[in-house]
Amino acid sequence: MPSFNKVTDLSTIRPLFFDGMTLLFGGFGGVGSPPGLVDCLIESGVKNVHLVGNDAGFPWIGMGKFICLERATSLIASHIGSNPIAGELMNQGKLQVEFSPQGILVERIRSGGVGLNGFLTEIGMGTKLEYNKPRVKIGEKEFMYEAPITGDVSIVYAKKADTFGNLVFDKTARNTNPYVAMAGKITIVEADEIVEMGELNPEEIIVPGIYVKHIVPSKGYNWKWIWEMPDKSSRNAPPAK
Amino acid sequence: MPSFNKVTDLSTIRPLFFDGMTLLFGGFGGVGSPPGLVDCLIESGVKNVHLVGNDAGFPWIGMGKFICLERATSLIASHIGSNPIAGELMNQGKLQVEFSPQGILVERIRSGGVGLNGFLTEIGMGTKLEYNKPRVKIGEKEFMYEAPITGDVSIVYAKKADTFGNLVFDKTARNTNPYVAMAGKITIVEADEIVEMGELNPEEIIVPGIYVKHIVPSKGYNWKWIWEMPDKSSRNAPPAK
Amino acid sequence: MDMGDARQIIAQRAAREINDGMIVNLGIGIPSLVPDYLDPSLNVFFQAENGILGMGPTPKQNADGNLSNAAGYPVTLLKGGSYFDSAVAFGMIRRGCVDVSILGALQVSAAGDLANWIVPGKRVPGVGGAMELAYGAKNLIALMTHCEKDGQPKIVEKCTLPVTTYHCVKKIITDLAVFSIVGGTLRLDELMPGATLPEVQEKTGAKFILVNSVR
Amino acid sequence: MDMGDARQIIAQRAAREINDGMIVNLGIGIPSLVPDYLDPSLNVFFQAENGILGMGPTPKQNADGNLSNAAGYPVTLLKGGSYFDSAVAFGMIRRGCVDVSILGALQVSAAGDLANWIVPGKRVPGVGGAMELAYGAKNLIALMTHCEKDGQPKIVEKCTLPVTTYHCVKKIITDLAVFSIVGGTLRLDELMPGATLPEVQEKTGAKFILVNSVR
Repeated sequence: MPSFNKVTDLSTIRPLFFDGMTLLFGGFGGVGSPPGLVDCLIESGVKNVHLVGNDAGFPWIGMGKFICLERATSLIASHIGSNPIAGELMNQGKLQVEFSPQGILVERIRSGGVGLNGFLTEIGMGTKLEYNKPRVKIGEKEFMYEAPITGDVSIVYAKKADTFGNLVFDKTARNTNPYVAMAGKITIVEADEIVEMGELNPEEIIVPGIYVKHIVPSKGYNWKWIWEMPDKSSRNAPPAK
Repeated sequence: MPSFNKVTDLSTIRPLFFDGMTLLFGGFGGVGSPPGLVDCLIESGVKNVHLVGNDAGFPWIGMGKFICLERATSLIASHIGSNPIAGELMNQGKLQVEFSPQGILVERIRSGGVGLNGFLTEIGMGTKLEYNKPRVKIGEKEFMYEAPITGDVSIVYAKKADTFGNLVFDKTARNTNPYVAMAGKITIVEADEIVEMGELNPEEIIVPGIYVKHIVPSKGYNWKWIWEMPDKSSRNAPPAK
Repeated sequence: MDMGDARQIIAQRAAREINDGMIVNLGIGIPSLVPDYLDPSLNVFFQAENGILGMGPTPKQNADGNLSNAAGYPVTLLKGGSYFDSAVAFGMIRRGCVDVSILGALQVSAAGDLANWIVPGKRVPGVGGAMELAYGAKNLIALMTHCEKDGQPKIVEKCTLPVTTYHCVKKIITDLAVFSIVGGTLRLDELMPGATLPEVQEKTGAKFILVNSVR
Repeated sequence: MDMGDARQIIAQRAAREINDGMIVNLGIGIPSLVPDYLDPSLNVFFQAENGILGMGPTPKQNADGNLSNAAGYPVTLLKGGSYFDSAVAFGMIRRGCVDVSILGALQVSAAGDLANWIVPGKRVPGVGGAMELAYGAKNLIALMTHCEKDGQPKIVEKCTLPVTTYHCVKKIITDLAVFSIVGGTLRLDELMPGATLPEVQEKTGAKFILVNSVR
């Protein structure tokens, strides 16, 4: 089925990134962030990027590698505690960070990904994380409005993809990836294994290929996890590559 | 793990149904509706039930069997076209029907099931299906508010359950079942097969058992599908049992 | 031409709207006949609201109650197809992942308003997934016989039946003609075989413009 | 008592709050030490925000980067455990499926306000999933050393640090005492071994009442 074949290589992907784009990335503490696509993003040279993802990774892990290059203008995330450089950039005014409660953030991405117009919640009301989000009164009760998030480009890491882009994830590397895949105008998948259509069990497909635009093969994680480092402080750990 | 064992029989389930309860039911045209639990509901004798589900089934299929007994006071559904008796009851004022766009209805059940406070959409605005739902202005744009739905009791049909209540579904019998399972205060599962904890592949579990209160074994569908009937009019098809 | 023939002719014409690589959602009624006329060399994935992508033809035997389309009738699954839940199915639909949605209609207005969910006091099918499909599909095609049995036109200036979604229909295919709705204007694109312009003008309840090729 | 001992003592006491059949979420810091003190005969499922239910102990070997807790450290999966996405993980949390959530804290007020996400200008971990856990968990227990290193009390009348969630903490366990917050009132339930009431009174920055058993 050539018209359904979405497998390509990084040379096709690199020009899809552009200055000023909103980039959604899958992963949770770097687990499930696509290592090859992060490197491709770095090599693309793009800047002024607006990032949305669970966290800032570690300085040498996941999206942290890109953030440390000071080419992201803003970041919406639930925490940046594992990446002290992101904290410094924030304090220096070089990176604008909007913190979101973790589960609310993934719901905002989902809301964009499923074509809804945002949702109401009580979580975060009256705290600093309310920012200037609108309040909405329904009957006698007041809620906070959370807007949907979509991206110009989404990057996702899967365990297996078929050539149509049906995706299967590995254990806790699934995390935010399914919704990031749904919410990108252009969704790019890095997959450890790419198989023919019909080789995935249709019951275990987590993301149907309808959301996926491009698939590239992965060489796996190219960083050391913090628990593999001799010095477990994220400040001092050297880049692995 | 006895404290995590939720397998029981219908004699435990019957008293959980009560007059005036809100009952959420899984299924789409009867496919994926739990046949044994519908019969158990009928036998329980409860009345004035508020039903929420995708549709009214067929007169002899799914929740249609119960609706025809005139013991449901109201129904929120996306259509009742396959159950002419439901249409008659509605026209006679015996069944109050609120129509919802199909995808909006399952999102309302999901919103309740994941503990959010409803969502905004443009779908249905300006049509009869807007009813008196609140409009919400965000910036310059106006949306319709859809409230979350939860149930006193949810009934669900699974292909396999382990004793903790982890669920796997069968093909298109999955449909609304995962969200119905999340949105019930008491969620009861009818499963074709019940296995020990550890026997399901943790990657393919669709509903984690955390949402499930009781599990009963199923004897399978006890009705004929409309495409199995000699006369394919849903008006004249005789009950199969 | 009897009603059955008319439905087949409409379906056959609608099949020509489907191109290679498309994701397609078909409503019940006439749209369900469209696959019979599809060029089998095309790679097309049919999606349905209950939670399936990549539906194949009706099984010849061993039909499975748990493998059905949104109307509850048995189907099969093509290679590369997938099962998912109804919320994911509608997520795809609202998000614009469906290239073309082909729906049956009761009335369509000149502005593209679709009425297909209720005939008050007579027929109460309910709206099903039509509102989401009308909202999200990149292209929405309405199929219907040109007139009611009593001769009333179904293409109208303003729908008299309750509207499913306003300004959503892009194309109307009937047994007499093919119309587009472009920038809020109804345009006659084609006459179906055997139909004449005066006949279409007489049986259409709304003003329309002509493309040059139609006369 | 050094800081390390204090943390272990707090974790050990916190473990007694976990009963058979419970679903438990543990935050980072002191809460991550709790499983070491849990009665192994109990059936308990630990849940984490990234998307796992039924976490088992740290693997002795062959740790897997793709099988981790919410802090990114390797874990194992117990029989009956499951993997899911983060939206489902937080759905469980907000819906009230977690029986007890045990979080680290920077400050807790007498009314149960929790501050644990930021020390402005100093430490910016970010809020993570704490707000949802505080909102949804049936029981929220805050663990912390009783005072800052400089002796400042962490139990206060009103939080000076930015609040994570108001009125959410039900119990506070420190190296000196166990408090409950009942109906908006802070109540001393237990003294930890070696602690005295005058010491606790001196080192607590908020008024509290006593249960009869404490003197």
